[in-house]
Amino acid sequence: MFSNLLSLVIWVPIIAGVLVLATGDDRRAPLARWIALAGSALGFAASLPLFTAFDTLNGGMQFVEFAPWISALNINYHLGVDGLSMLFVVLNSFITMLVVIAGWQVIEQRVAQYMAAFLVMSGLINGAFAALDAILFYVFFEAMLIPMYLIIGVWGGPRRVYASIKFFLYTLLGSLLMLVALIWLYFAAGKSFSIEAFQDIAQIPLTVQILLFIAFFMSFAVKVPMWPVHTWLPDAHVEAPTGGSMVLAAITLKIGAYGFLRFVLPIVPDAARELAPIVVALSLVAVVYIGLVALVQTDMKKLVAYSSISHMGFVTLGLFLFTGSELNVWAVEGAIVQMVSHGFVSAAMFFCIGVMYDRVHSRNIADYGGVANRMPIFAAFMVLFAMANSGLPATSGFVGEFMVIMGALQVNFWVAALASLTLIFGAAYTLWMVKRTIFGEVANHHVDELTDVNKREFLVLAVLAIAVLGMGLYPQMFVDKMHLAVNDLIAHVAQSKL
Amino acid sequence: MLTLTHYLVLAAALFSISVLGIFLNRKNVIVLLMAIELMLLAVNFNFIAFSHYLSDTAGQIFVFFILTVAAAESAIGLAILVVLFRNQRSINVEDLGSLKG
Amino acid sequence: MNWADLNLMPALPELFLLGALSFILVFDLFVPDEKRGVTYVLSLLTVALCAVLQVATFEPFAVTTFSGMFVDDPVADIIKVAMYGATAATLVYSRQYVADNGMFRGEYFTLSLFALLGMNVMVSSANFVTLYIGLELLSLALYALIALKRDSAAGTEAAMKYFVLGALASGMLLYGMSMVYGATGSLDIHVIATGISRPETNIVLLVFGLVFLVAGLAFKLGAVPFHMWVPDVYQGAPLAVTLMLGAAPKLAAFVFVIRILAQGLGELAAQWQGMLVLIAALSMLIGNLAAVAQTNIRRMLAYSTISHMGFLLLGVLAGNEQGYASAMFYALTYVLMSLAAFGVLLALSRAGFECDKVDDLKGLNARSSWYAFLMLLVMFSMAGIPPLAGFYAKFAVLRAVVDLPVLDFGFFAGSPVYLAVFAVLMSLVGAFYYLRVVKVMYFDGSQTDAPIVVRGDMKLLLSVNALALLVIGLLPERLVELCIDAMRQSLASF
Amino acid sequence: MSFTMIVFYVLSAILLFSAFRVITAKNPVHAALWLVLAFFTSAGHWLLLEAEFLAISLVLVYVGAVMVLFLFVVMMLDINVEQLREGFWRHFPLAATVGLIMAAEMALILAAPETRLADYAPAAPLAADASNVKQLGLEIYTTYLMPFELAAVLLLLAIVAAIALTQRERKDGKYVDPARQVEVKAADRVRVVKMDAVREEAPQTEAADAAQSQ
Amino acid sequence: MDMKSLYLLIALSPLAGAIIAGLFGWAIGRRAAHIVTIAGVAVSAALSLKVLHYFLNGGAVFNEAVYTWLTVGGMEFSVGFLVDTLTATMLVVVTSVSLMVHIYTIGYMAEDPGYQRFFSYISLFTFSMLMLVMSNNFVQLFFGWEAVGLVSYLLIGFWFKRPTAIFANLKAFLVNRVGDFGFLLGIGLVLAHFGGSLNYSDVFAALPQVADKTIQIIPGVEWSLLTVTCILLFVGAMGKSAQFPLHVWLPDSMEGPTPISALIHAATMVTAGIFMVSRMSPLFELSDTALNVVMVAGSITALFMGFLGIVQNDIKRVVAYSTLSQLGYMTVALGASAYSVAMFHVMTHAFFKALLFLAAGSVIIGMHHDQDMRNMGGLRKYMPITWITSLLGSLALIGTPFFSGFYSKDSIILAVEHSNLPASGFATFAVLAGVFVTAFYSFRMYFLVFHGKERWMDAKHAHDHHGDHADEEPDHDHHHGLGPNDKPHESPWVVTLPLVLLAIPSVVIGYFAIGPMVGGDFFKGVLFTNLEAHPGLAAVIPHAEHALAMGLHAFSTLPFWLAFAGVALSWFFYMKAPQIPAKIKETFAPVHRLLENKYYLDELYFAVFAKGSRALGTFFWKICDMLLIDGLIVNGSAALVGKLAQKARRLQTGFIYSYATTMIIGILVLVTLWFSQLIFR
Repeated sequence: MFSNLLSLVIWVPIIAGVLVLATGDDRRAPLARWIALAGSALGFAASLPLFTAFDTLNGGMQFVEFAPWISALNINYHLGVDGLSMLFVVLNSFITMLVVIAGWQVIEQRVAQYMAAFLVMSGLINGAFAALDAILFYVFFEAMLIPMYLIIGVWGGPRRVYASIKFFLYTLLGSLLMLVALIWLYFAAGKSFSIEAFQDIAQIPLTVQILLFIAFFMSFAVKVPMWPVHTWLPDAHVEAPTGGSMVLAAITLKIGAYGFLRFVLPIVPDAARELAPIVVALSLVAVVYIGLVALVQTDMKKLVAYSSISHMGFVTLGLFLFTGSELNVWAVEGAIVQMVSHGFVSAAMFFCIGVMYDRVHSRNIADYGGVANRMPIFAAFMVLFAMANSGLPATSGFVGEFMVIMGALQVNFWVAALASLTLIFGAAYTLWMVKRTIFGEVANHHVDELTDVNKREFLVLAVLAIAVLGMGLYPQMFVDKMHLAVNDLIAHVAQSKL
Repeated sequence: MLTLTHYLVLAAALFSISVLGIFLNRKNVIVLLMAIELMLLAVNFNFIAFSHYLSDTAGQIFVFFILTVAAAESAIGLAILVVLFRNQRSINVEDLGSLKG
Repeated sequence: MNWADLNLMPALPELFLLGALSFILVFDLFVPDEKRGVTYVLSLLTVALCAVLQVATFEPFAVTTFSGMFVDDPVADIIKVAMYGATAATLVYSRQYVADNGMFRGEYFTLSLFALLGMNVMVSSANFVTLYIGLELLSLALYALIALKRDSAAGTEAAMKYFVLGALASGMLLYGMSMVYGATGSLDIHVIATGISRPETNIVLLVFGLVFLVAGLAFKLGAVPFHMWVPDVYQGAPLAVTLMLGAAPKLAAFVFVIRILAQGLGELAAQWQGMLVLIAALSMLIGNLAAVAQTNIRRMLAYSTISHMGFLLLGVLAGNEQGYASAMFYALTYVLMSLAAFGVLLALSRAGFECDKVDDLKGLNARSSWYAFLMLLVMFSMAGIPPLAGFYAKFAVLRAVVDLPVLDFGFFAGSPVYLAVFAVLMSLVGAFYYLRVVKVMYFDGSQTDAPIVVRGDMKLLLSVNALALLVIGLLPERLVELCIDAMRQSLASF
Repeated sequence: MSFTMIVFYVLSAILLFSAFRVITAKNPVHAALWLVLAFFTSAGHWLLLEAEFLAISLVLVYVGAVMVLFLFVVMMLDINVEQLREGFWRHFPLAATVGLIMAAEMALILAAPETRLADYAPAAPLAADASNVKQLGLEIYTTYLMPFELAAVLLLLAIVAAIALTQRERKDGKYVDPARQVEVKAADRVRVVKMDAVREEAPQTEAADAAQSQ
Repeated sequence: MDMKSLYLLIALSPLAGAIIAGLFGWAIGRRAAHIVTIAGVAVSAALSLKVLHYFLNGGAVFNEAVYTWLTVGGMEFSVGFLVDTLTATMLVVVTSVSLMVHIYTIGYMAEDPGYQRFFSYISLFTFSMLMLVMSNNFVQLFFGWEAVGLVSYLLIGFWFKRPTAIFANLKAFLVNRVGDFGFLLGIGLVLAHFGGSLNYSDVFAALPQVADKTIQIIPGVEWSLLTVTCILLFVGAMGKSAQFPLHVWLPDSMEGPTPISALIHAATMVTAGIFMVSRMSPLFELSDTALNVVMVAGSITALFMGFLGIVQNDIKRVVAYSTLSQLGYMTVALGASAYSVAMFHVMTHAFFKALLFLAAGSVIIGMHHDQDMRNMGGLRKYMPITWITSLLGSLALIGTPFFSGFYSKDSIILAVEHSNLPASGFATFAVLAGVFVTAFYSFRMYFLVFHGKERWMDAKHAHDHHGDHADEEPDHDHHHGLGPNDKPHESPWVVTLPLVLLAIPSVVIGYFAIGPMVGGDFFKGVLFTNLEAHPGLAAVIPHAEHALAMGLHAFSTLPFWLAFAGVALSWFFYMKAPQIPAKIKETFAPVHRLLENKYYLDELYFAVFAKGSRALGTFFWKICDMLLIDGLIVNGSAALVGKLAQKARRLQTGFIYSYATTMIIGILVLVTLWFSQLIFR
């Protein structure tokens, strides 16, 4: 019964998106919303069996689908998920549903296009995570730029044009280089675009590996984003509408890190090992430097955006911690957990800011103060998510950081020490923002006129809160799914291709 | 003794002169058209010379067609020139610069 | 030559076209101005029937006739069908425009058909003579068409420039042909091809001619540094003619290149590859860079064409079947994109208003989300973003390039991957101006609320045209295989 | 130096000089005439190369038709010659340099031993009764049938195009459109206008209207 | 009921109360909220007593997992309980003080709009603290550790409208995070090197193998792994237990409501660090260096924080500094390897300090939320119960013989005196001097509040009882103080009852508990002290075995007389000759200013860390990100492309001749490239 599940999670949202688009202009906006909700809910429903029926004792690809696509070039419609990717498909379907709800009343202009863009993007993202053919992956990977570009540009803030174009070009730069790398690998793998075939290439000279690494790295590092190619993210996040920021932070960033897992590490293990110190250094820069930058932000969204970069620094850090030729299992799993957790937390943070923005129409921290006086329920959620963002135990935010730090300590004390600074910085910038916005006396008449969350917002917040706490209290549920895949990955990476 | 080289170099010189005519001439479109005729003449020289030294008629036949085409071409070229003159009251090459950049 | 042996079947579509064209030429004289629509319908019918004939006479191998001067191979068949389609689309898209601009005359249609005939001849020629005459047929028809809006100063200026430079390019081409003739003693491409491999063949002379040939071909494609006419003509010509210019002729030029370089001078690949590397790289560089600075969308599209031709040449310079096939795919998708792009511009133009500034597209999404969407598809396709056809075109070309062995041309030595990297970097620059178009359509407010009135048939065809980019993008297999098979069969039975 | 050589050099000198004058002549009429001279000398060259038919065609087609067309156009258009010559010599050095380099390169390549042009043995002189015209004719009407037909199409195209571009409908012309003539119907020629027999008091209402509008 | 369920019930019943009061407080109302939370804590307290009883009768240690939290690399992390005598002691302390505070809160917070929220928080805190002390592994310990920090954060900032409160809670959280930073690294080192497990029992079992292991943290320098680990763990303790230099958050935490100052910032949470080090005694015993560090940090805290108590005018702050100082004592005890003594002091201190805080709270209620001692005086007439219990608490604090504080404090002094660590000399001085100081400021407070002139009559009402935040906007909700005609009055029974109930153990618990806890083997097998290597504890044990004798003997020891001197001096200064302190203040103005400004540590930290990191952040953001990366590289390359585009565009001049020239040059270039050999022979 699960044979076409992955196709469903990809195409159901996309088709729903097309349907939504077909409702036309804003006169039929309610219809568009309901179709969007139905589509995203169906998509999520279709993704759930991936989680529940996932065989944790099977290290290989599951729910595999295979059909020739462009046989002349040996490109296939090859889908499948393993422990590394399954969680993200589910996560994405989940977040998409929330995004649809989040944009329910907030978006008043071009509702159908907005909803359609998100639905289509959701399908594309699922596709990127599920693709086992490199070109298929690339198609999904790139195609999602289009809806995202529009989301930022059409519904975004005042500097949306700059932000959207910057976002687009930045990401395109990386992915184009990756395309060349994929083609090179195609020939190296005996004219196959199968990612597994890429991974099984027995020998690649080190210089070539390093070039391939750079190509992939450009692509994925931009997406993650890693310092110093991160500057698109604050702009994009700040300008994007709430839903856009949610998806961007919660999901699309993960694709970059996923790319490291799926492509860089297994395909060019030796280059990864050689260059790991650089990646680790960049990751630490992300943690420390970006943490400090986040501290001085005056714009809430920018602050959370920088915090995203900082958190993603943990992910990349975790993925490149080598002892000898072995990756550290703690760090890798921690990185994946961190990705999932950040999906919940950042989505929640952006949603919270969106809730405030919808009422006051400002993202400036200085325009707030004492929100808790008028919005106590909201404040409670906000504090919870802020705590999760600063990595408080029992929230999901802690698990990944903990695992990565534990892993890092097994590799290098100073790396771990610098990474652990996030305990301080993360708390500092997040809670400082909370202090200035949520707490205190009612700052101005805007804040005074605030009304607490409505049912729709409450629903989104509550669901996210459950997710954040659930993952914090019982991460085993998630981590269990990835053990075998991670072990396989580590074993694979340990084999030199020189 | 006359060799192929003589003719080819002559044709090359002719070709160069016509090219020179095209970018030396900044005032008169008609001269451009004439330069083009010269260029085709140079090409024809090549063909005929090769034809002669290869003892093959194909080259001459090509020249025959080139002459035909060149005639048709100059007809259209002059037609355009006439239209151009009607529009601009000038056939100054330097007046043909509104499309640029 | 035995007349009884003269097999006219392969040339049936061309013969029909010629006959129909002559008929329309005369018939039109007796059609009053207000019934000019009849001519339009007849022209469309002619094109459609040509396509039917072309398909009906399809053979999966090369057939030659007219003493080997006319060759009908699968590549020619496919390209011709595509050219019929492009011409038909051009006529449909431009109907309203030409009517609004006083060009709705019989000459417009007959000249278009002349151009089509010329392209057909180019595509099916296996001899320098016919290649040249076909080329001139096309060129002369285009010169005339560009100047057809007689009161347009820009149009005549463009026509004059195109004419002079075209003649210069023809001269170069002919000079090159003369050298090849001198070296091989033949004008027949088959004979030339076999002649080159003979040891006594004069390679120096050949390569000397090759330079001029390549220059002439590059001019036809609009590749740097022989591209200068492209932006001016695209901008100056009446929009309908620009559309015509930007579509089918590129296909013809592509086959022209294949006939001469691949089929005729295939043995010299090592030489022309180097030249094409230079030309392709420059085209991508200059085309994309200059496009960035444009405010006129036609000019921008012109420069984008230049860069696309650079990309297309990458496929050609791969010098193998895969490469040619990828270039062919590129040419086909490019024509689709070009048609749709200019189609949208034509749809937005109305009497007294020509949509040719990028800013004229401002707020299109608010005015008509459908046309904005179609244009969006085109732009992203041109930028090479999946899942649109343009992506596979770029992808296939890159794949062919990466497959090349290490290159060494003196000025460029190294892995072809560098070339691919350069190409993708340039397409990154390209993405910028395509994005800008999407930006003005979607992000900016509308400056006008003039209704967009478009004939139903055009709207339908335009939609099909643009959506085809998406469909090909999603399911490119048929077209890719078609190109590969056709190229294989054509090269094999050559 | 043989006679043919002398002829060759003389003709070449005239050809190149006249070609040079074509592009440098002040007056386009002069240029056209220099071009005629160039064609004539070329015809002479071609005779040396035993291409009689082409030599004659060149004179007939070019000098007879094309150059006349040129002269027509030159004279038809009212061109200010003096203004056309301004600034000519300013660009000359650069242009001449490029042209010279080009000529030099081409000549060097063609004359280089590696080019092996010497391999092309001079053709044996044709028999006196060999007809170049016949030879070409045979080829053109058989092997080159297709280009020949196409050349005809091309000329047709040239006619159509030239007319399409230049023909103008004069406003004061007595031109009659045959299509309209054929189309005409009886109803178009005679219009029956129904008129009322009684005349209304029109001026008064007009006056009233005028008053109202004020 | 089996023990596992029992323990689960102990931990979870406060949580249940917290959840009900927190999530459904709006629905069930105030009364139900406090009933349900108090019931939850009461259950815990009762069961804790049962557990203590169980252990006093030789109960078995319980060490079991409850559920698996995470599995990584084949290693399981579980939530599990380790319940032994140490845990049992803490359970009783935590639940009983918490229960008292819960009851007290009914009165203290009666008028607060956040009533249910408050109850939810303190129940949640109780739960977290219980999880912390019951943990059998480091992860859960860290969970509890952070959870109490969170609740502390929420409670300090309970009155979130007050700028000072939300400043203080942020500060508290961040300073604690600094400690956690070290703590987490310590845990990581344990995981990485101590047999790959974070379960206490596994770690202790692996100790013999790692005792001599070294680690290179600075390349080329070998450090003992144990020392590094212990110091890092202790950094965590420094944060939580407010040891110098991470103590700065504790005084500010007094911004929270008084009940939580008693519960969290005096009795329980701040002792978590002491508890943790005691738990880790097998580790610390193996590293003298670490013990020295512990002892130095403790002694500095003990003495210098005491000094600060002298100059405070805010009643709660005096108690807060006293807490700091007492925490220093405990830490010193840890340094002297007298873990049982430290724990003993934790327990006694919990009672008497909670008492003192609650009493202070009662005074504050009586003074209508005026906390400035200069506005008090003579309160004993109006608030008799508060007065008596405060006196008892103060006596316990200064170590009056037979009071609970005496036993624990004297044990510490004894242990330190006999410690053989290099730091013990300084530590001995510090703790002895501390006795005097403690006595002085405690009774200064006592006299100022309960004796002397009734000063509230002429109190200024634009008062600056918040010393360091005087410039900030006064908060009208809370700092109203007594009106001119008001009189202080005794607090309601829900407030005084806990005072009484806490006063009892404050007086007697030391006498009864010292025997088993310090002298006996109550902690045997739980707290390890290498008596040969670290003889401090050995010196205490003989005394501890005879509580009565110890009390009697005390009158002939230095500490008693030091304490007496302190009390006497304060009586002289504040009862007899109030002009002298003012004179001293004038004479030693710089010293006074130094103390009043808490050694300028806040300013230093603010300037270096807060301002420094913000300056650095601004630099990274504005200069590196915006100027260099975005401006120079990103926008720069875009601008470069734009410039090149203009250049490329200008190539297209529009003139035929230049186009032709370009074409010809193109040809020439190609010809030259391909024929350069021929041309330039």
